Amino acid sequence: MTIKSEPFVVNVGPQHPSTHGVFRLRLTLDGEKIVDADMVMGYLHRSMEKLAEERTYTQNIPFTDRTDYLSAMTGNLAYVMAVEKLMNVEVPERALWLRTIMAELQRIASHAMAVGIFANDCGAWQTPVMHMFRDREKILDLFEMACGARLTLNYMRIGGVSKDIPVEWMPQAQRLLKELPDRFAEYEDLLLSNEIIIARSRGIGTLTPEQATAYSVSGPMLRASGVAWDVRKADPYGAYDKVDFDIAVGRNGDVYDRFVVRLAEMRQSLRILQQAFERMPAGPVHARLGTATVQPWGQAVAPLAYRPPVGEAYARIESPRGELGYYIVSDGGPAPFRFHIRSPSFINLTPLKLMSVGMTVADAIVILGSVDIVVGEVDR
Amino acid sequence: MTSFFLKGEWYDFRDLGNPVGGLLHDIDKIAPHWVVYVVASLIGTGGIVLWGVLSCLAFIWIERRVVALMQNRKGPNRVGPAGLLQPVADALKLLMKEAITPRAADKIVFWAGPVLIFVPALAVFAVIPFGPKMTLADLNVGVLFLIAIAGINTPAVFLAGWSSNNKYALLGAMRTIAMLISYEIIQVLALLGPVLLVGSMRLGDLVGWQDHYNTWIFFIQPVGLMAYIFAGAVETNRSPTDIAEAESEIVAGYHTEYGGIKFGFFYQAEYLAGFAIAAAITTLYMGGYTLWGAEKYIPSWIIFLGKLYTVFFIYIWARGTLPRLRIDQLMAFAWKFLLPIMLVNTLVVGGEVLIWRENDISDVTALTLIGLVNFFFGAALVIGWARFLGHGRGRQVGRRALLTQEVGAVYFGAETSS
Amino acid sequence: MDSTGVIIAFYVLAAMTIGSAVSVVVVRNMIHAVMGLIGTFAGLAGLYVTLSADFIAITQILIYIGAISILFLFAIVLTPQASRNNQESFLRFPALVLALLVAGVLIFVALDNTWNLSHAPDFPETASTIGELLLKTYVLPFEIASVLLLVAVVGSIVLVRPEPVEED
Amino acid sequence: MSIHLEHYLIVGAILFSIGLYLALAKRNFIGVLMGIEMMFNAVNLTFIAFSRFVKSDQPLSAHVFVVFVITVAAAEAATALALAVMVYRTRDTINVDQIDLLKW
Repeated sequence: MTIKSEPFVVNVGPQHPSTHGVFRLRLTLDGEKIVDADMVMGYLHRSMEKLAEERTYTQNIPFTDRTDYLSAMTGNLAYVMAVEKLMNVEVPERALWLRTIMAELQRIASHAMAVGIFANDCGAWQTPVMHMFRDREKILDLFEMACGARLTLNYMRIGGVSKDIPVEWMPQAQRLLKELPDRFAEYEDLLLSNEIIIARSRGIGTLTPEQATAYSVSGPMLRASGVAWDVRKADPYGAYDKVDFDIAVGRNGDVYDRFVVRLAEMRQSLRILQQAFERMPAGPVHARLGTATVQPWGQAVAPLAYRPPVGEAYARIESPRGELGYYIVSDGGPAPFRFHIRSPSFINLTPLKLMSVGMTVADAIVILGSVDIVVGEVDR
Repeated sequence: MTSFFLKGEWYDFRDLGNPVGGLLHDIDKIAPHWVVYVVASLIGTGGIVLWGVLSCLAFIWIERRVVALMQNRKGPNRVGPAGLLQPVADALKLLMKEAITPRAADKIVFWAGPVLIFVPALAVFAVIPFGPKMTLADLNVGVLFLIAIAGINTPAVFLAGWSSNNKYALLGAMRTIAMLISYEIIQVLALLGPVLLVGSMRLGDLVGWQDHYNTWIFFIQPVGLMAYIFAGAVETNRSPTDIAEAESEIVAGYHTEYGGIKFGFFYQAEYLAGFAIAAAITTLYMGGYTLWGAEKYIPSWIIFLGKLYTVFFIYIWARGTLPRLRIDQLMAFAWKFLLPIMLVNTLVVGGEVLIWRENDISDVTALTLIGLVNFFFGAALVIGWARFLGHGRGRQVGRRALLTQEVGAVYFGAETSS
Repeated sequence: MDSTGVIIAFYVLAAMTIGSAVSVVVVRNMIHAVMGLIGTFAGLAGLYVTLSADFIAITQILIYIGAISILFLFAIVLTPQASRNNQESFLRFPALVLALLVAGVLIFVALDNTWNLSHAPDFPETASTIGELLLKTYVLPFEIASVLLLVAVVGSIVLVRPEPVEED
Repeated sequence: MSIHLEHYLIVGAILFSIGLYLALAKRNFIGVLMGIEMMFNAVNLTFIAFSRFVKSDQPLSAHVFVVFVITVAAAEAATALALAVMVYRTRDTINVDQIDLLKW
């Protein structure tokens, strides 16, 4: 005998404090238990992939800032790598190292945000997220010094980076690098063995390796499920083949493991940064391509229209959210013929129903927080 | 108290009951007797309302500033010196906003909600002794009154949540009721300890007992105090149990649809309920307005308010620190953990009081022994019962991620020792 | 019982009690009916206070307003829409006649009888005496009542519990 | 003017008959239960009034009795409302005049 009652459907979003953007989750509830979860996406769809077919290759770089706006560096990087692959460009050594440094700084900033917001979803009223913001702000300061922007960076260029870092950059970055390990130790002390966070997140939203690979999940979510997969190791780009770092892997694939993996990856990023700061060579930061000119003050003025040869290219990197890939088809014209983004947020979100059915409403919010979506990237 | 040099004259402001008493005495000479009653109740009620509103305004500012300090922020600092006028600005904003009633809401109940929730929040203070003569109504069932009045919250919250015709509000109301009903039992059992010790439910007697034996029930009933603090957090919807209005889950719980001054009522009622819990803890567990003789020199109401605000600060601190529990975990904590412990605690206190009364033991020895026994037995009980339920030490340690260089390897379900 | 305050309080509280009780009869919405019921309970608690039965008054608030009205609200919400109206059945007129008759008889008895009145003052305090009576004179009914409560708790849980899912 | 026993008895009588009407006339099972609770309360009021006004060697016995009545009323309400929910699940209605399986 079951309770005869109409299904209780709760809309989490599109306007909701915990959806991190305009994302809608329709939960069908039986009491507090979720019997069905339905994801409704597209509220932030800006048709970027189609717009990009109307812009030149250089003009498309700012678009990539605005897909994953919490990690603009990696968006830039994946796109310019795809175009470079298409054009067969040799990127100077220093530019590769700079890209690696920026990507790792971005990873720390993004993971700090993810961990803080996750604790916020667990109900820690703003405190962890504010403490994480402290570190993120310092990283954004570094970005501002390097390229003048804090959020939509537009730093990478086809063939290198937009300009070399100023001389004051390195000392400040070194200082930050000295501070961060203590901060991370503090976060680990406060959050890792916090009874309530453990109670809220262990055994919640478990994904087995089979399920995770079947859903094509990537990034910290896949690693939390126990699969040691990282594009930086599996298909090295930038200077990742020259640095030494470990892949952080979880054991149970639950929400807690995702959180633990993110904290561990922040430490690994510090390791990479340390090595990169020591070993970064001097030299140009932009390849000489066609009509591109490098101004005396070091800024590369790219030509307005590259015309890559006919062909297609797919470049992938490990963004903070997972495997971010750009697939570009060129017909020889100044704009891409087809422009597609494999966005990790979107693909990591797909097993949400699998994870949240049978859990409670509070768990669904925590699970959604642990996926660490950026709606700009989900909807593009 | 009155044995000191002022002897309770009307200008003795160590107890605000003195000037009021003097005033009433003068009125009694010139006016019929019932006028005295009316004036006395007006002064008492007006004083409590005034104090409540001012304290709320002050604590809105203090809470925002303190939590901001905990979060590396500055907090409100624009309106007035150091942002002191920010609560006033907030209150004005709430007053001037349109009081929207959703079209699908049940109009009458929707309007009744804020009123129903505000009345008990204020009524609790009627029995609280702010000073020796500063009790509006020193009922002989004061402790029961505290619990009963808090119980009125339950239907009020339900009606507010149901009448909004909003799913978040209904979820929040259901959660609140489940929580309130479960923790009412814990509250009753926690307050039973002091009542058993003192042998009276009059709050004035409880304070007098603690003054007489120069001890706080705090030291004699540590387990009861802990349970009561937690149950108080549940009742006032404060972290870590702000499940009813978990803003990251169900937006604002049962008052999601309320705006403007109606929301202001909920907001203020929440603060007042917090003060009420703090006042109850102060009176029952922390000696009320007495401070080991210092009340002769310091006004007793200042001592009382100092203790009250200190206790309330614990809740603010918790809000800036702790994440939120899940509703089923909270329920399990009440029924599986706190309830058995509190039952055993009540039994132990009853036995101790019986032995103390029946035998010829000096008070100091008896109270010291009772305190020690309760402390160690309570600690053993809490730890033992937690172990029994599988939450002992070592079960909940943090894990770190495994580190590997091997791409593609699967470590699912790997050993947790690292 | 002669002071003006008690007289005013009695009439206000009696009006509140009876008025809320009438509203339970007439309103169409069950939730409003429960609000009326809460009003009745609150008015009765006030009447108990005028009768110097403070313990009973507080118990009334605690049990009736804090618990039983919640049970009613829950029962209403758990039985959706279908039967949420508060209509009378075809027995309306016989019931009305009977109720009026009963009221008439009771009021007649109350007024006609000469009660053996005492002129004792208000009870100074009731809780401790009630406690002593409960645990000395009426200890057996007290124990039976606790068993009854236990049975009620178990019974309600058994009744409303969802059937365990059968294993295949 | 003063308040006497009769005043309370009249209030109790009116309340009792309103409860009786509710219990007899309401179609809704929950409404019937409300009537029963109201009758309990009317009886309680009468008890308390007698204990206050009528001569007796232990007037507070009435209070004890009222405590028992409240206990029983709480138990009764819990069980009966559980029954109401149960009846709703099986029969899809809680109208007392439709629950007539035993009627021949």
